Amino acid sequence: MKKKLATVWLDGCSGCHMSFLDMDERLIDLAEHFDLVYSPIVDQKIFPPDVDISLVEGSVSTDADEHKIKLIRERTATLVSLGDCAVTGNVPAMRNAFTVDSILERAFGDRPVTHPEIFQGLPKLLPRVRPIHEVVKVDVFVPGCPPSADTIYTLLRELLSGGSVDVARLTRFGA
Amino acid sequence: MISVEELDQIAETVRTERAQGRHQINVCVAAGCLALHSDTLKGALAERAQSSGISCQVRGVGCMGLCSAGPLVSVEPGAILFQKVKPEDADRVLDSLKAPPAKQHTDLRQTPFFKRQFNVVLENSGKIDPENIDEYIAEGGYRALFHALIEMTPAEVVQEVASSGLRGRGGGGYPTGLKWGTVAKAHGTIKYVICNADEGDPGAFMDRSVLESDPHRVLEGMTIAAYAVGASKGYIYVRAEYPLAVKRLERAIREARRLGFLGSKICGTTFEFDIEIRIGAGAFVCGEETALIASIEGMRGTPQPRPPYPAQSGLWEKPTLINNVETFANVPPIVRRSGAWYSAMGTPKSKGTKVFALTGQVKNTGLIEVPMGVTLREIVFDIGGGMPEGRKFKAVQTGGPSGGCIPEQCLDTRVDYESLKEVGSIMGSGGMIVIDDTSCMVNVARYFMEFCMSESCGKCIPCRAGTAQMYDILQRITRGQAGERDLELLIDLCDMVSATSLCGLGQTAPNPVISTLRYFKQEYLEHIHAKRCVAGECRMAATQAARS
Amino acid sequence: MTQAMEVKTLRIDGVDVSARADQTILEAARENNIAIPTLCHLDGLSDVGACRLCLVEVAGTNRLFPSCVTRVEEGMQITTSTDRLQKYRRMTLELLFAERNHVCSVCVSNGACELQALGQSQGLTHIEFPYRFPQLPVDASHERFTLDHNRCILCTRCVRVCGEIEGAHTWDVMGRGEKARVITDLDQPWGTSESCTSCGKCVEVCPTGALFDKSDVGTRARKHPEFLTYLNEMRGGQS
Amino acid sequence: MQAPSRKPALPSEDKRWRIVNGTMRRHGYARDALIETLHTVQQSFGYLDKQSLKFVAASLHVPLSRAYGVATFYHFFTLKPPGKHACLVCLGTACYIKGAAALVAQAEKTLGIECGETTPDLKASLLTARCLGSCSLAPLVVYDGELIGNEDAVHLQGRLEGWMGS
Repeated sequence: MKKKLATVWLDGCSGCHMSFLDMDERLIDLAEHFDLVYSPIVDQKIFPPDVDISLVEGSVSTDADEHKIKLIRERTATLVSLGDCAVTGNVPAMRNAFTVDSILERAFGDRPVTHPEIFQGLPKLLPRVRPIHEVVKVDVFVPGCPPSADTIYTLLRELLSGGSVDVARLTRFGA
Repeated sequence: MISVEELDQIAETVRTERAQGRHQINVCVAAGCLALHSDTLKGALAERAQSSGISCQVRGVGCMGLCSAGPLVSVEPGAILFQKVKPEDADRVLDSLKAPPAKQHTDLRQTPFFKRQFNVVLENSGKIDPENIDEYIAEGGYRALFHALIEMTPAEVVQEVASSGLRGRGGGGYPTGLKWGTVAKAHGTIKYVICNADEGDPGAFMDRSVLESDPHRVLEGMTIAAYAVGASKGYIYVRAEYPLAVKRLERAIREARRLGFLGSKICGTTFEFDIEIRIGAGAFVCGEETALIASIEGMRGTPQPRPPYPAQSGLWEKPTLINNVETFANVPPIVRRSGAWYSAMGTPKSKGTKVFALTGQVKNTGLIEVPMGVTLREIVFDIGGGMPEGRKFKAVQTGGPSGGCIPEQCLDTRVDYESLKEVGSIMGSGGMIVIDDTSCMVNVARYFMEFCMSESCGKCIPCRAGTAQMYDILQRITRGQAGERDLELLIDLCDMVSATSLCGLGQTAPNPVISTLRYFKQEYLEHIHAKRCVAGECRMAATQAARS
Repeated sequence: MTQAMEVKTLRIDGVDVSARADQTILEAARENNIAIPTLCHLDGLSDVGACRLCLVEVAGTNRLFPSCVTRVEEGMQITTSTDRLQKYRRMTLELLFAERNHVCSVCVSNGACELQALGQSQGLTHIEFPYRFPQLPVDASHERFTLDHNRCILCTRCVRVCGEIEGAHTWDVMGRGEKARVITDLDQPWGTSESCTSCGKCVEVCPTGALFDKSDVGTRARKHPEFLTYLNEMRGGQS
Repeated sequence: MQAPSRKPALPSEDKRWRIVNGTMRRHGYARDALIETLHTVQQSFGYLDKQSLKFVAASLHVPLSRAYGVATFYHFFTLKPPGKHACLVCLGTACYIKGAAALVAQAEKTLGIECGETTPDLKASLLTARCLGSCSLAPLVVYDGELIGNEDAVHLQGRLEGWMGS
C-alpha cells in the first residue's frame, strides 16, 4: 500500500516546495510509493486523517499557523520540519526583536486604508514567530534554505525504507 | 618598633584602666546597629553619663552578634546586655550601674543564642574597640606574630597551620596548610598574600563583621601568612559596599605600621611586609581567585583557566596566597595556642569553628560562631530560636548562589564540609537563610539563577548562555507557561553548565536548582501541570500556551 | 626554544603519542591527526579557554579539561570524543545559536562560517533551546568593514588579534554576562575609532559573519586567518 | 620598555581633576591603578563620562576600549549622571525572602522608572544592591545613604513622593 504524504506551507517563501519540485523525474519514482494527499500543489482543502509523513515548510507566525500545525500533528505519524523557517524561524523570525504593532506600523502605517474591511478575518500575527518544534513535537528536522532536492529525495527514500536518517550529513542551517 | 615587653605594657595599661572599677558601657557600632543609629545612642549615653556625673567609659565596640535585637549595649563588669536601646533609654542603662538591672533586661547572654556558641574568630567582637589597637593588644593581640617571627621558622608556621586542620573558610574548604605550603615552596623571590574580603554571597556578612569588629586580627593573620610563605606585599580586596570596614581597616593598617607590625623590621626582625587595600567595584565573580587577581591588576574580573594555580602563578604571575577573611582570622589563635588546640574542636575532617550569618524567617538573626559538627537543627531552633509565630519551617539555604536548600528531613545534618555536600548544599562562606512556607522554592531557585545570570562574567559559553536559558525556563515555570519539555531541558542544563563552565561561579550556578529539584520537585510539577504555586507567591498566566 | 625540551608520552583516543612538555593537549592531538573541535582557539593567538568545545576527558578524574590550555603530562590518558563530550558540545553550540540572531540563510558568511560548520559536524539539525531573539545593533560606520552583533559569539579573537598582533587594542569587551558585547574604543561607532588602523585582521579572524568586509557582501566570504602563523614566524615567535 | 611617558593635560581647571590625578600619582601611574582611579572619578564627579575615561586611559596608558570594558564590567560604576536623590533597595537573599521584590515594584511605580534608571528630571535614581550585609534588618532600603531596616512599601512610597514633590 502506498504511504500518505502531505506537504504544508506555513510562513515561508515556498522555496522548500520549489526544491521539492526540483526532484524532477525522481517525483515519478516517488509517486509509485506515495499518495500526495494534501499540498499547496493539489486541490485537497482539508487536511486528511492518518497521514504517514508530513513535510512542513515555514514557521509558525499567526494564530492560523498555530491552529493548523496542531491539527497536522494530530493527524500525522511522522512530522518533518522542512527548511530553516520551520526548523529555526529563519527570516520570518527576524521580526521577533520588535513588537507586532511596530512592524505593522512600519509596513502599513503611512498607507491610506481605503477598504478597512479587507483586514477582517485575516490571521492574527503572533507576538513571536516560532520554529515548529516550539509548538508541537517534531520527528525529523531538515535544515537548509532550502534543503536541496537531493536531500529531500534521500530523506523520503530513507523514511520509506524505515531506516533512520543522518540528516546532518545531508544538509545544514543556511544550506 | 615595638618589643614584647612594650606589648605587655600596653596590655597592662589597658587592663589597669579597666580594673579601676570604672564601668564600661559598650555600644555596638558595627554596620547592623549603626544602621539603627547606635552612633547617636553612643553620644547620648556619653552625654547623659557626663551630665549626671556618673564615672564610666562609653565605648564603641564591634558586633555582638544578635543583630535582630539591635542596637545592642552591654555593661561591664556584670555582662548585662540591653537590646533595642533608644537614646531615651540612656538613663535606664546608666541606672543599671548603680543597682541590679530591671527585670526586663535579664542577661541575654544566658539565653541559648549565646550559650550554644563558641567563639574563636569572634572572641574579641563586641568586646573591644575596633579603632583602638591597644585594646586588641590587651586581648593578646599580635602575640602570635611575635611568637611566629621570633620563635618559629616559616616552615614551622606552615606546619602548625597544617596541623590545625584549618580549611578555607571562603567556601571551597581547601586545606589552608596545604595551600600555604605550596606557595612557600613555589619558586620566586617576589610573592604576594591576598585577603579575599569580596564577600559576595547575598545573605552573608561574616567577613564584614570581622573586619568592622576586629580588623587587627585579619592583619595579624595575613602578616603571619606572609612570613610563612615568604611574601613581602599583601592586598586586602574589599567590597565597595563595605565602606565602614574599609575605614576601620585603613585605620588599623596605620596603627599597625606605627607600632611596627607592618612595614620593615617587623617585631625587630628583618622581616618586611606591608598591606594595601583594594576596593572592589561590584562583581560577585571577583570572589573567584583568578578573577580577583585580574581585578587587582586593574582589569575586567574574568577568571582564567586553572592550572596554573595562583599558588604557582598568581598576581603579576608571581606565586600568590589567597585566603578569605575568616581563614586569616583563625590564624592568630592557632599560632598562639597551637594547631593541636584548634584541631581538638570540630569533626574528624572539619576542624575548629565556623561563623554563620543566620537570617531570614527565624526569631534570632545575626552573627553566630559554632564548633563544626553541630546540627542545622541546633542552629535554627536553639540558637535561632525557631520560626516566628505562625510560620512553618520549609528549608534552610546555605552557601549562597553556589549552595542549596536543605529541607526539614535533613535538619539533623551536621555542619561540616562533607555532610553539607552530601545533602546537596555546601558550607560556602557562611550565609544561612531560613525559608518558611510562604516562599515558593521554584521562585527561590529563580532568584538565585537571576543572580548567577547577571553576575556571570560572560567569558565562557555554558555560564553566559546556559544560566540565561535556565533563568528563562525558571521564569516560565513560575509564570505557569512551562511544559514537561522545559523541565527536561532544565535538568540537562544543570548537568552541562556545572560540568563545562570555566570557573566556580558557573560550575556551581545550577546548585540551587539541583537541590530544590531534589527536595521540592513536587512544587515544580505543580507549577507545570496544575499551574499552581502552593506558597501562593507565583502569579500564573494560565492561558499561555505551554511548550510541548 | 631550548634543545633539551622534555618529552612526555601520553595516550590520546587509544593512540600513544609523544609531545614536548610545553605543548597543550590540543597541539599534541592535532600533530597526530586527532581532531578536537575548537572555536575561540586560533593558531597564532593566546588561548582563553572560553568556548569549552575542546573539553576532553582525562582518565582518573571526573573533571573535564580544555585541551587548548591544558599542558600534556606524562602518562595522561585522554579521550576526545565520548557520548558525554559530544552531548555537551552540541548543547554548547545550541546555546550559541539560541543566544543571538544567527540567520545563516542571509549571512555573508553562509558556507564559510565556523559556527555553522561546527553545527553540522557535531550533528546539529535543530536547536532545542528557545531562541532568545535579543535586539542588537549593526555598526556599518567603518568605510570598509561592518560589525553585526547579531552574529557575534564573543570568542574575543578580534580583541586578541588587535591587541596581540596589531598592537592597537581597538577592540575589547564591555558589560558582562549575556549583556557583554565587543566594542571599539569607548563603545563608539567603529568608523570614528581613533585607534583602529583599518588593518582588517579582526575581520580575517572572526569565525562568523559578525565582522565582514563590505566588498564581500553577496559573495560567500572566506576568511584568511592563516596570516597569523606567518606573522608570528616572521617575528621570531613560536609557530 | 616604555618611552618616557607624557602625561595628558588636565581636561579643565576643575579642581576635581587634581584629586583624580593625585590617585594616579599615588599609584605611580601604573596601569593597575585603573579601577582605583575610576573610583576617585566617580566619587568626585558622581559618574564616569567619556571625557574622564579618555583622560584616565591616556594618563595610565590603558587602551580606551579596555578602560571602557572595565568601567562597564563593574556594577558600582555608572556612566550616566545620577539623580539628586538615590534610593537603593537591597536584593540580598534575606531581603528577598522578606519581600524586597514588592519594595522594588513600589519604587518603580512611584518613580515611573525601572531599576538602574534615573527620572528624566534627574530628581531620583533607583538602584539595587546584591547584598549590603545587614541582613538582620531585612528588608533594607538606603535613602541617600541613610539605611532603613524592616522597610515597608507604604513608608517607601512616602519617602519617594517627598523627593519628587520637592
